[in-house]
Amino acid sequence: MPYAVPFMMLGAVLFGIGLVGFLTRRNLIIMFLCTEVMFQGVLLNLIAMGLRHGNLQGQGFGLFVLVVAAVEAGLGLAIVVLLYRRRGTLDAESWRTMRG
Amino acid sequence: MSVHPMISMLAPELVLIVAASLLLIVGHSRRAFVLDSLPALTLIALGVALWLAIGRPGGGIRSTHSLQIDALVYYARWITLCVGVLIVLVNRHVPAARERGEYFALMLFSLAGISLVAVADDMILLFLALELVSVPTYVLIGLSRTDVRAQEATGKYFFLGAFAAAFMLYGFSFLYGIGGTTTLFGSSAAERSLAQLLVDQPALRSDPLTMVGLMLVLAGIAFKLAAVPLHYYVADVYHGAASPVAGMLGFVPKFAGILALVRVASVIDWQWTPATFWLLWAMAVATMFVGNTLALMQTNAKRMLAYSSVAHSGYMLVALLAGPGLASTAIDAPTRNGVTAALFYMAIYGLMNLGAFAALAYIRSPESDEPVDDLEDLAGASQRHPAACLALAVCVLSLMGIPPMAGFLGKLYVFSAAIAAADSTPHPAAMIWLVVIGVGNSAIAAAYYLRIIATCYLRPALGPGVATRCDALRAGLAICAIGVVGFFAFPNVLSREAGRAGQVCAAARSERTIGQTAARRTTARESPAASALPRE
Amino acid sequence: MTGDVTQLAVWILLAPLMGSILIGMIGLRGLRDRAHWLAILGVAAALVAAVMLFNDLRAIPNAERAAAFEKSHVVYDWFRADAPTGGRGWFPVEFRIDSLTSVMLLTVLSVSLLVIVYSVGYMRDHHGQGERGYERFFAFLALFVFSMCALVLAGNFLLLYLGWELVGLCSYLLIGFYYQKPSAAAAAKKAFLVNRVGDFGFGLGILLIYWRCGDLSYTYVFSDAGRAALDGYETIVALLLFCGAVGKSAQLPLHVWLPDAMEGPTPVSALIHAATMVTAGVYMVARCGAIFTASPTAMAVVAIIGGATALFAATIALTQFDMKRILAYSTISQLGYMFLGLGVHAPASAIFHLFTHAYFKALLFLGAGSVMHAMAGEIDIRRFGGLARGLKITAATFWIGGLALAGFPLFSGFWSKDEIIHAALNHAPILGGLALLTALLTAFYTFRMIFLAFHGPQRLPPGVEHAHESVAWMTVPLLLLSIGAIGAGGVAMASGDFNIHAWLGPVVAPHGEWSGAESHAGGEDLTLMIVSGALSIVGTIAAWYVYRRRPAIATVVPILLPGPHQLLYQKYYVDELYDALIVSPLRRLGRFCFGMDRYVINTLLWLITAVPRSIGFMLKETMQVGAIQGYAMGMAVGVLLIVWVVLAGS
Amino acid sequence: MGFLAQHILSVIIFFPIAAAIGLLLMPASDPRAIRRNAFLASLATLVFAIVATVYYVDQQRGPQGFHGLALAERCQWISDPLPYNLGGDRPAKLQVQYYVALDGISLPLLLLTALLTPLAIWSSFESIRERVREYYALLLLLHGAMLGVFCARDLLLFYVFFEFTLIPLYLIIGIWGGSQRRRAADMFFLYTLAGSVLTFAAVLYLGWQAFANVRDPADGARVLTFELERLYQLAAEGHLTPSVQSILFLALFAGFAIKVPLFPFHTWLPLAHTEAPTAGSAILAGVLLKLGTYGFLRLSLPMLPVASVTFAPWIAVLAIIGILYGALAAWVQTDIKKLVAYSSVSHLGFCLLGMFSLKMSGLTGSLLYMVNHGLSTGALFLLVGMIYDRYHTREMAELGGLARRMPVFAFFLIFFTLSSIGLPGLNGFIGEFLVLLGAFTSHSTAGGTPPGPLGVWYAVPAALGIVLGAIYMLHLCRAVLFGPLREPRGSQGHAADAHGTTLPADLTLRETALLAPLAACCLWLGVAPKPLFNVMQPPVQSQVLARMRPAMTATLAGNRPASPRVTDADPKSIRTRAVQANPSARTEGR
Repeated sequence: MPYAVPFMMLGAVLFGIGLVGFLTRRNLIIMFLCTEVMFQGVLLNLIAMGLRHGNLQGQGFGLFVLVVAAVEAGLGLAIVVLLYRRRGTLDAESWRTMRG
Repeated sequence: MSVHPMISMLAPELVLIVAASLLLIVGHSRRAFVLDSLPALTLIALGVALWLAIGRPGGGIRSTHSLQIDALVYYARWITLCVGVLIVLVNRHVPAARERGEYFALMLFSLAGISLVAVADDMILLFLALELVSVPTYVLIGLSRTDVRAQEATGKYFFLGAFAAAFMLYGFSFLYGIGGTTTLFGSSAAERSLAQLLVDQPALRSDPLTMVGLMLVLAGIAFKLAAVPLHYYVADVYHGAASPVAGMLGFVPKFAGILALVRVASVIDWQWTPATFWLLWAMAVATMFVGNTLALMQTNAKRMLAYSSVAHSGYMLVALLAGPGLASTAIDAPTRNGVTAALFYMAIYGLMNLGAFAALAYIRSPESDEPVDDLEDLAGASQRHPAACLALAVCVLSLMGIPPMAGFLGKLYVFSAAIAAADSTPHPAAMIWLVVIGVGNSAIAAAYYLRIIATCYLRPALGPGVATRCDALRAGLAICAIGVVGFFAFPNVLSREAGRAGQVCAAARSERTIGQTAARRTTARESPAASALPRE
Repeated sequence: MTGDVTQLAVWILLAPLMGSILIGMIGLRGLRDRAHWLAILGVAAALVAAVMLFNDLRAIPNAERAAAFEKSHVVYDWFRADAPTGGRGWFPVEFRIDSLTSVMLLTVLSVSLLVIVYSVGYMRDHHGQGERGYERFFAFLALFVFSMCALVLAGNFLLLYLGWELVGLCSYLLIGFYYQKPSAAAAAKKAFLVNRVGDFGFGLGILLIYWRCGDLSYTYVFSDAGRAALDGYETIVALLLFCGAVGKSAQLPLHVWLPDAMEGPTPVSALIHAATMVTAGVYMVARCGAIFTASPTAMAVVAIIGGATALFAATIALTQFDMKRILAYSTISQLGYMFLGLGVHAPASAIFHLFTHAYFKALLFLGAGSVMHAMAGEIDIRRFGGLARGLKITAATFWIGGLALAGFPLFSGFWSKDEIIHAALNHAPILGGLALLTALLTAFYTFRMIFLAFHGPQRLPPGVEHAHESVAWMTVPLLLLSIGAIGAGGVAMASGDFNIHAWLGPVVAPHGEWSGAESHAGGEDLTLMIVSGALSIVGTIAAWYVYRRRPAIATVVPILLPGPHQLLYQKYYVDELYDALIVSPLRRLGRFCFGMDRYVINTLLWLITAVPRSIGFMLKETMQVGAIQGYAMGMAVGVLLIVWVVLAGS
Repeated sequence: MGFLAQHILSVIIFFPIAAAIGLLLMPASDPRAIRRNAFLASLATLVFAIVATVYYVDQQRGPQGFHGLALAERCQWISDPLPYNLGGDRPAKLQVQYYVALDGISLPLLLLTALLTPLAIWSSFESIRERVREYYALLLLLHGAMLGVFCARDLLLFYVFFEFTLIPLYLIIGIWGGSQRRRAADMFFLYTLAGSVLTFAAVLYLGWQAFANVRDPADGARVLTFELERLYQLAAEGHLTPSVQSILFLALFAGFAIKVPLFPFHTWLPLAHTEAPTAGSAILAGVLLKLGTYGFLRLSLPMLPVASVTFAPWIAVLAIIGILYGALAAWVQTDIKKLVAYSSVSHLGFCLLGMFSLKMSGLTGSLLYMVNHGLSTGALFLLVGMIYDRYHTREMAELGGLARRMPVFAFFLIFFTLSSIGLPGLNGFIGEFLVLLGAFTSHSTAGGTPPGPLGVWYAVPAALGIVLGAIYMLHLCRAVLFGPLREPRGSQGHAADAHGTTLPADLTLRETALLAPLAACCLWLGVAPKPLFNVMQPPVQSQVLARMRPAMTATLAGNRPASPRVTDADPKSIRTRAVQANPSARTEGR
């Protein structure tokens, strides 16, 4: 089963890239895509784990993750559009009227 | 008439989901009377679900097809549905007629999600249920107000929610990875399940993968609970949402989070390693402290209640850290059983928090004719709205934990469970300190709760009283207030059920730990379950 | 017999009390100017009862007296300290009815009655209308009589303390009778507080007695068992009790309140601050002879304080000009004699002096009151003179009182004072010498006052046309009192039960503890009599010489000796001393306490509450910045921290 | 009568609360009816209290005297959620009860409360003109809660009532108080709450200990209970080690010492007293402060005897400092009400001093002192209120010589001053004397009693407090009553108050009738308190002193009390057995 490890590493790297991207990029859409990258990292991890144990539950889980990611994509983009309409910008920093 | 067991097992949730779908369709009608009847339809759906949920967990069925139906599920359903009715009442006036169908549909989805969290015996289902709870709430916030703040709140909540969900999911993937199964408990010892695995191979408990997975899942749950360090969004989101939705947000994700936490902790049999124990301990302390000190600084009523909701999560974490105890030593009383205490607290918290937000929605600022936002808007409100302010005061005092409000009993259960657990955890002094910090925090909390009451009662009235005209809102507020007092006088109704639910965890725990220990004497020696018991 | 006596005692208490309460209840509207009748009636009834009581006591055969006198007459249970484990446990309201009691009762009640009668005339304006507060005055007086009787009748220390405090209260109320005068209000307060200081010791003494004896009844405490229980503690107990006496009887160093107490109406000064209440200390020490005599130290202290006070007050009296103040200092001085008598083991003589003093001092005060009445409230002897012409009866009776006070031979004061001096000389010659010196001074200042006020050319204060003799309500008591002032000394020479020494003997010396000093009771030391008589005459003549014959001396002396004169005139600066040493520092301490509350304790509290607030502020400013990514960063860091901790910990 | 006889205490507690709710339902437009009904309700409560007293005396009459509890009433409040028991060893149950009963310690305080509240309500008729309905409703709520505290025999119930008193009084101070009312109300609420949350923690700990150690005598079950009798057993049977007792004692102390208030936790009191409306001050001083002393007497002493003995000298020192400090601070006040407020600090110091002498005399005196202080200080606050109603000032500098204008007032002021400074013949003396006697003789072993922790040198400085007490009270009388007449500008004798009603110069009949019962009680307690002693002392002996005795005896012997014996009910051994008894646990687990 050691061949699962590289996939896990890759998943972790993807997750990390998404994480860092989410934290550093200002554009709402890119931030959102970064969460998608994080989800894909998880997906990869799940598949790697399935590989490790030799069963399909991980892949099944992965399919559900894809669905959820799609749902969130739909919802997320709708929200981004809404926000863009209000402010005319995709800069995340412009949404900080409430604080404290 | 025979139905598929899954349908009968999930009947209440199915009713909610079907009704929600129906609402989505009917909501597009142009006829006013149809639109006006939508809230009633929602209530009917909840009522039917409640009717279906009545009963006791059957003797045989515990877990099949990735579902487990036990007392905890029943408790979750009852509380969700009952509070759900109140949430619907309080939200009756919020959506515009055109959006009503979607609005209540989303609400029903969210509520259905809560009981699904309790039902789930599978990581996938658990994750999906948690998402089912959260996703509709993102939208609800946006629907509740056209204000720019609502949009900002939606955006923040969504982005941070997705971010946290990724962590949780990542955690689940690790948990799957250690055993190669997504089943949490399984229907029998023979079935491969995570819980069984951890009992069979105690070494796995301290495996880094388990640890990381567990902690990431807990982090995701902490987001739902609004516990430190994932509490950041709370104030902004509550602030942006309309008060009725904020009231709902105090209950729905939090209850789901509690249920999920109970399930996950049951998987590892409430056996915390020292590191996890101290982490949870620190989390509980930090959650109480951060919530209360931040609330202390607020001048906005909704933000104040939002941060107070953080603090309340801290109290519930105290109870959960205390754990269910062992069935044989624990009487099933909430005062002994941390799970019971947390469940009881959660129900009461749902009531009192919703009541407080309902009052904020009911009372309107005399200047802007908007529902109360800033604390100043409440100035002298007691003379303009005596009954509403009384209800608000009752709810706030209950949040404060002053008798004779049910919140006091909640505190009683939580802290008493913590004290009782002191001897059964490896760190008795830590639990006692937790109690001391907890009660100290309720004193800090009193300072800002008191400001709400003081603003209502001790200030001269600013102008003529205007209130949100909605009988349902009024009824919801009244029921919350009466419930808060009523459950103080007659807590047994609730605590008995919470006790049954908490008992499940305790019983399951002893069954597994002790049963397995007896079965396999050889492994029992090294078993952390046995070694976690204090040295005799 | 007991029941009978107890009943009489109850009547003695109830009659004035009822009078007082009735006046209080209906006096305001119903009685006004007739309020005095109730008081007179009550006190007269009590006096009758006291006489009957005296007769009842006399009826007891000599052999049984000691036993009968020690008896406790319980009326009812008051309260208790400990639940009964064995004995009664209760502190009862009980009486001690013996010869000492009866002497005190007769003295108190007879003087009281006369003073009350006198007050009927005194407390009216020129039109015969009662002054403002007329009924209040009589209510208080009757209350005082009740309290004083309670003090005297008390059968245990608690009841004694009750009477003790109640008379203090009446004194407070009556000194402050003219409450609108700031000086009167201040004097009232001062009297109460100075007494409280004494009572502090007195109270501790009682506590100590209880601690040792487990009982407060005289019957037990003075019994052999009680005295055994007190063994080793007699001195401290006696001294603590004596503290109370020092306060109440205005002895050094707590004498300061009495001169100020003259702010009260003159009858009050006569009754309370001269004849009766202030002698309570003397009575108490005599009563507690069993304790005092067991401690030579305590006896010495009593004697020394008494002797010193006698001389000290007399010197002050030399320079004062206020008639009532002179009399007040003379009272202090005479009380000093009484304590001297007690201290030198002559309790019967002390009580004897108390008895005579009551009459002549009341007489003097009432006379002063009569003068005051005639002079429209003026009391400064520099402002008037030669009043003997206008106020014949007053002057005559004042002379009688003065002679008695000065210890002029054959007047009552002569006999009683002489006994004390005699005992003092026997016991402590130095104190005896001081007492003789005091006798000389007494005669001098008494007649200084008399000569200045009544003789010489007539001078009247502005606004007074004629010096009118007072009404009969006032003069008749004066006359009656002068009979007492002349004849009261007779009780020392009478025979049988009417002889004060014989009568008091079984009480004040039941165990023979008062040593032989009493034995001279029958036959006086003739030499001493001559010496002391001569001294009083010398004093009188000196006064005549200085103030009538060569008035220049009186004006020159203060100029020649400014220091001593000023010292005396300012009463040795004791008030100022107390103010600087005690009152002001205390008040500063009070301000300090209050300031501490406001600035120290509350600041500390504020600091404690500032902790969560500052934490909240910091969190709010640093964490809750409102940016999505800021929040996400916090979350990510938090989660990573958690993961790191868990990994590091496992 | 059957119902009343069985439920008299519940009636006493809940009648005012029900009346408060009824009052809130009345139309606000008729303040006269509201006032009247509130007054009648409180009077009815007083009648019930008297009826209860009659029952109590009736039930307790017998060879044993007034010994135990009477009029007990109990029902389950929070009980077993499940009827069955999963554990292998013994049945266990939860029994948080509504349990009320009377004994001779609570009876006097119950009567005091029942007496003071109607008077406080009556005293507000003139002065409270705004939000009348809420005002009286809150007073009645407060009334019920206070009565509940004194009746409760279950620690949790006690705490519930104890805490509940905060809310009504907070609002009373905050709404109808003086210019600094919000600050005063906040400080009062938060300070006392901050203390009592720690008390709460201790309450919970005691409940858990009871569960771990005490068996139900009926069926041998372990019971999670807060019933006082059971909790008393803990220390008696040695389940609480001295160090645990100390911690618990401090936790209870936090709540009670602030409530009392003991120096240096007293700073909320002058503020709250000064700012509260008259009735609020009277009740605050009269009853609420007693909740703290009552808590010490009822809970700390018998429940934690070893710690009480250990801490007694410290508390006594604080009490003595409080006596002197309060008196000195009172002396320099210029505000009459603040003076009286500081006097409370001083007086309550006496109360605690007597209590911690741990002698019958001191404890009786302390209990009596509570009653006395309630009567006299309550009355003094009413009197201050009467001045304020007329002159709208409480500054001594602006007042003077009022004896001329208001002779009846002067009579009462002097009367209650005398009661307050302990004039024999009035109530104050007996309490004060017994307190000092207790402290003074604390160390003695006369009568076979074990020696108490205090001694002569505690009594002597405390006795100085008597002198200081006279100083500041007479200072007050002198400033207000005596001297030339001085009234604030604009008020000639009868000041027209803000609401246009005029009060006569002297007290009205109503005001006189308010003070007269208090004065009568003062006199009665001063002259013939025997019945009260008969009622108080047996329970003080059996409920408090008897439970303290072992601890005190141990201290006498100079060694710590025996280490707690490990009984088979010890939680650790339970666990052991639970692990061994697993087969049954498995089968019954579901």
